[in-house]
Amino acid sequence: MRVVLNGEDREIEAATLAEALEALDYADAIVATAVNGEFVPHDQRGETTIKEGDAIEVLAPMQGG
Amino acid sequence: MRVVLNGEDREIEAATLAEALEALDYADAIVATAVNGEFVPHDQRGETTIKEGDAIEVLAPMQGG
Amino acid sequence: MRVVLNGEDREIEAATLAEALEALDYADAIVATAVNGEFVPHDQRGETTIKEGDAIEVLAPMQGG
Amino acid sequence: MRVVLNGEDREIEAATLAEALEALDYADAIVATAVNGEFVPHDQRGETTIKEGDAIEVLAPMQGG
Amino acid sequence: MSARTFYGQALANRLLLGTAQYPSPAILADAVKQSAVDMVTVSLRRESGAQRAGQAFWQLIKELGVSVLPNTAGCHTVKEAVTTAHMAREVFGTKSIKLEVIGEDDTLQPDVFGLVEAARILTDDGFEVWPYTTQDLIVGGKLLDAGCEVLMPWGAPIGSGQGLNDVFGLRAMRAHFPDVPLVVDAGLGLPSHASQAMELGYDAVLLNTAVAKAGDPVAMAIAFADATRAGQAAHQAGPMEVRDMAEPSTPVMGKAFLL
Amino acid sequence: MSARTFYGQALANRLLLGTAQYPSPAILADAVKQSAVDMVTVSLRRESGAQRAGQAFWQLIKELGVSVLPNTAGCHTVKEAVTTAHMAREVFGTKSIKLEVIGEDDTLQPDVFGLVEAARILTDDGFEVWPYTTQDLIVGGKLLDAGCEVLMPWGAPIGSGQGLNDVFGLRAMRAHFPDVPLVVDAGLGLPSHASQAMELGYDAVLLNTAVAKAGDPVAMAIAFADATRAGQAAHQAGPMEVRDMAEPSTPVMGKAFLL
Amino acid sequence: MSARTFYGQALANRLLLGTAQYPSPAILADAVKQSAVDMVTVSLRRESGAQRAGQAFWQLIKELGVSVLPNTAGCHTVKEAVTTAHMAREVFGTKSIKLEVIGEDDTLQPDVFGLVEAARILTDDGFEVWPYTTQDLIVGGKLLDAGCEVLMPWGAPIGSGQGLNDVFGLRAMRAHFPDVPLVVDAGLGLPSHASQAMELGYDAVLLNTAVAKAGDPVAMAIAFADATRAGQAAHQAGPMEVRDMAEPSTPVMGKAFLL
Amino acid sequence: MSARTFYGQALANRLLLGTAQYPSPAILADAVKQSAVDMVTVSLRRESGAQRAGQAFWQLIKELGVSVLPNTAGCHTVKEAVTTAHMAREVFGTKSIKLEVIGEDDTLQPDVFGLVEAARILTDDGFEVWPYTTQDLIVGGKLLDAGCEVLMPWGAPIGSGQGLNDVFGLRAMRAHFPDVPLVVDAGLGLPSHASQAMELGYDAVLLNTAVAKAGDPVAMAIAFADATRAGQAAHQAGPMEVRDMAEPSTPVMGKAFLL
Repeated sequence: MRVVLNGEDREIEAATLAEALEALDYADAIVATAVNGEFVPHDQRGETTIKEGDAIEVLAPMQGG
Repeated sequence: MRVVLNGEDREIEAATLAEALEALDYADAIVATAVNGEFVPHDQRGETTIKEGDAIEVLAPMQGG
Repeated sequence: MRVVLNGEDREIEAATLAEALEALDYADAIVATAVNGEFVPHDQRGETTIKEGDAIEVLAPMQGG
Repeated sequence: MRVVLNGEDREIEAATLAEALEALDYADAIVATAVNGEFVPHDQRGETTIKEGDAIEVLAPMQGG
Repeated sequence: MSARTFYGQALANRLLLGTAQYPSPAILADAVKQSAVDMVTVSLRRESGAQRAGQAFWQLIKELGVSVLPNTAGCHTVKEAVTTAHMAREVFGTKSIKLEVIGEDDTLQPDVFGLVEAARILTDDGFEVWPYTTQDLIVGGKLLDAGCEVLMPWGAPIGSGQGLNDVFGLRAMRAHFPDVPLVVDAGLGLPSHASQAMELGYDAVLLNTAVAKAGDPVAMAIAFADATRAGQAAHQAGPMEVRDMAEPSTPVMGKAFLL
Repeated sequence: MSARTFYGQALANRLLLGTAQYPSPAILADAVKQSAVDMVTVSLRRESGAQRAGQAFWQLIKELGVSVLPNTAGCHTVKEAVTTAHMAREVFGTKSIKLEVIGEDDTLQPDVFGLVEAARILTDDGFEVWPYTTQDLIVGGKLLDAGCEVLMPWGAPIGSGQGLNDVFGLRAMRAHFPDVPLVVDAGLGLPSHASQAMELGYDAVLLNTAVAKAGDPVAMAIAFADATRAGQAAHQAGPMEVRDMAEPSTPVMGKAFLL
Repeated sequence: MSARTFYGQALANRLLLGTAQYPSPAILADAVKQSAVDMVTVSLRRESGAQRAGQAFWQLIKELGVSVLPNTAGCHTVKEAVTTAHMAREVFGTKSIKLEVIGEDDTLQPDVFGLVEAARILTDDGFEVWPYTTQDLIVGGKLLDAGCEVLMPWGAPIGSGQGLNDVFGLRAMRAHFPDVPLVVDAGLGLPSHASQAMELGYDAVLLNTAVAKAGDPVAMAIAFADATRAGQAAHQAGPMEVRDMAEPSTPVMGKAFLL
Repeated sequence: MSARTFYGQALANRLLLGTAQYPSPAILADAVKQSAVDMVTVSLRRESGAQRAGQAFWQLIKELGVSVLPNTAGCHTVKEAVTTAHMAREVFGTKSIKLEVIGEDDTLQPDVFGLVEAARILTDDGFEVWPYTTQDLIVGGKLLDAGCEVLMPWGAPIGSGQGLNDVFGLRAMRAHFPDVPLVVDAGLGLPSHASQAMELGYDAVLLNTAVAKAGDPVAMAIAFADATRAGQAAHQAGPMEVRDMAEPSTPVMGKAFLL
């Protein structure tokens, strides 16, 4: 299934956001997630289904001013 | 009938704003009028009825910055 | 003999500046001296004669900016 | 005879500054003159002798701020 | 002169003058005439049927033959400002309105939220709105979206005479709205302030107190008109480049050697 | 207008203009005419018998019918300056001399020691000395003692266009010499600088580069003349008092209640 | 030290430091440690599952043992800012958010309309909002109404290093909100700018580029911390009154007569 | 820290403090100790044999264990200043002298003519002269020629607290004398002024009134010491480049797309 991860096309097999993160090597990473522009809290990743073409944003802490 | 003209109580006999202006010596004066905070255009003064306690504002050109 | 000490008239008996300082209670004080506008170093006070009307300046450390 | 006119070597035949100016094409020009750094007023040019190597400055009005 | 017009009106004199606080009507009239301003600001105030002060004032202004720009001075709410604008349009017979929605009384700073809302209502209703605003670029953009064709950022608090308190902000505003007529409104105290505003590329300045409260208001009005024209001309003429160090103006070449 | 005169000369136009660096003699002439200046600065430079550039220039200036103020630009020593002054007096037929004794080449700052000495020599010799000086009050006093009747402190380095770098110093100088004609000479870049100098109570401004190097020198000359007049008029008219906070210009009394 | 707290947090060090643009993580860490700042700003950016740059950065920050203030830098809409805030709260485990809603890209000026709306949404949702705003008093009032307990007006455009472009505006804001913790955020370039902000009575300064882009960021961080503390202490100590003219510091009385 | 020394003396603390006008000797002592200054200025005044105020003061200063820099405050002539210097050398046992030759009493501006003459006499006589001067580059050069190894231009009139009135002049002086220790002496009112002077590359600041007349002189002394160190560190660390417009500090790359 094709999804857009942080702006780039990716092929993954995943039913939920949780599975998608696994498949995308984020496993244990400290990240925040959004699907199609909506924030998905950590504890809802398991029940958040992912479908063809979904835009997934995976963000982590970074330098800021 | 008591009305409030420019913030001061006045006793007048008048059914309409036009009559009120007459009674209040504005006759031919170039003024703009409002009743209870609503602008009353010149050509509507005749059909605008005045009732006890109405707040009438009669404004004229003045210095401004 | 009348001298002017720091701008004020004083009566003293003294032949030299050294004696004058004694007479004027400066004894052991840490001060710098001038007579009639000329600096008199410490070691010349003994040989500096004072005469009627001399202007003696006796200065000490003071607050400064 | 060699003179230095406004910083440049020139060969002229002249006994006085007046003659030198003639020889140097200033004839009727409105100029001020100095020889060896000293101002020579107009009416003294005739009696001011020029000798080998003299530095002659011939100045005229110019733009200024 | 800048090609920019103010709602189609090409003001020859880029000094706009307020009409308040003059020692006398005669001095006001004289100041307006001798400074040759094309537009003055006026307001609406309560008229007494007996004294009719307003009638006399209006007569005076009409005789001056200048355009009038009524203001909504002192209005703190959208409703007040809008109602005042309507009354002004009827009395002064102009759709021009200097829109003031005051948000704070120590600085007389505009309430930019109310300002944008009132500007939208009034432009929709056919008014030509001259908004008294800040240097805020986003507010400026919203005012343009609302239909304003002129922006009037403040230079300093009304009547303070401080001049241009935020030159950076004024410069940024000029750069951000290259095609919009911009007027520095309020806060100017000296002719050099007017020159400076025009040198920054502003299209006009609007002031009142600096002239009315001067020792000689007529002379000061003329001075501001001159300084405004000077600043505008300088901007158009193209100023020299500022240099860090000195550069001789008198040519160095050809200097005599007189040592 | 200020009653002060400049060695007895009452300048109607308080803008004094330099004559260097213009794109062409025609533009110089036009700038002088259209700005209606009464006095221009000139210099002396080496003349070539062949080209005679100076003769043409002098002809041009004479036709302008303005007073000339010759300078000693570029002189670094008392002797150079004094000799140059003598040569200028003969050629230009005036005892007026703008005395420059330059002490440092990056800033073209005057050498105040040489300046005072040269001023004494020249005034003793009958010159009317216009000294290019700093804001130094003691130097100013010595120049007056030497016989100068005008002082010309710099605003900023010659040709820099920075404006008034030390407003405090200029203000202090004005206060210290209330009766002396003071001219801000050098460093101005914009008309607002000229207005500001005059608003401080200065009697005239002298500049060159800001006009000559402008995109349109003629327009800029007019702008500076306007701004100078404006600043002078403002100083005489008596400016408003600056306020910390706002004060409504439009009367608050009589405001309608429209809520 | 000012009794004011920041959402109950009493910051001992009133310098808040950004974490971006340092030559290396080690230098960032060193700058934070040696300047002893208590709070740093951070952001959220896209993480690559492979490189995991963010994990390392977050580890570094946690080891510094300072509070973090996540920002919504680069957000131009309310929705973006709100969503980013939620994501930040989860990742950083703090309800503190530096709210930026950018309205214009040349100045990075805040969109005060979006700012107020986002502030309301976020405070209603339990966030402690630190809004990056302008000197606009009405906007400040609306932000407080929305529940903000801190205001952060800009000093100058982000990363410009210009310092305090509108001192009047900052002073007016301090006077208008005497009890609100105020932070000058963005635009500072030199320690003297930080001192000046604190001398005006501000409660803290927030900056990044001036330290990160300095030749020696660690030394500059210490310098800013010193200057910030100095300005704060000066404000509390009560500065001398400024005088127009001189007043001898050394006593005149008792001076010798040595002529 | 700048390698420059002051007559061979490497001052760790670049804040030099005056000792006059404090509420009490105890507060003076505390201010000196807590700000950790290395050098203080003192003067000579008439001593009464009875009261001996000077003896007590001198005892206090000696116990502070700092170097003293005696001044010639209030001297208006070369002779006065020279005689005072000699008396100071004997009493204070130092050849250091802060040379003041006052030329004008409203500004306490130095008389640069008398200053140079007195400096020459005193250096010839073995003194280490710290001249209180102006930003005049030529005067500075003559003082160096006279043997001075330090220059102390004023920031503003003594005791005025105005700060740096002529930043251009100070900058030009720093550029013109790259290897000479330069001290801004007099006129500072706030720590930010001290930071600014050091940021300009000055080597030290000397002040008195701003500390002594503060509400809390001890706290203010510490503040000035911090600000001076901050400004010095900033100059050495290398400040960022000032930008006309904004530049995001938080990286733009990697920003989420959340619309």
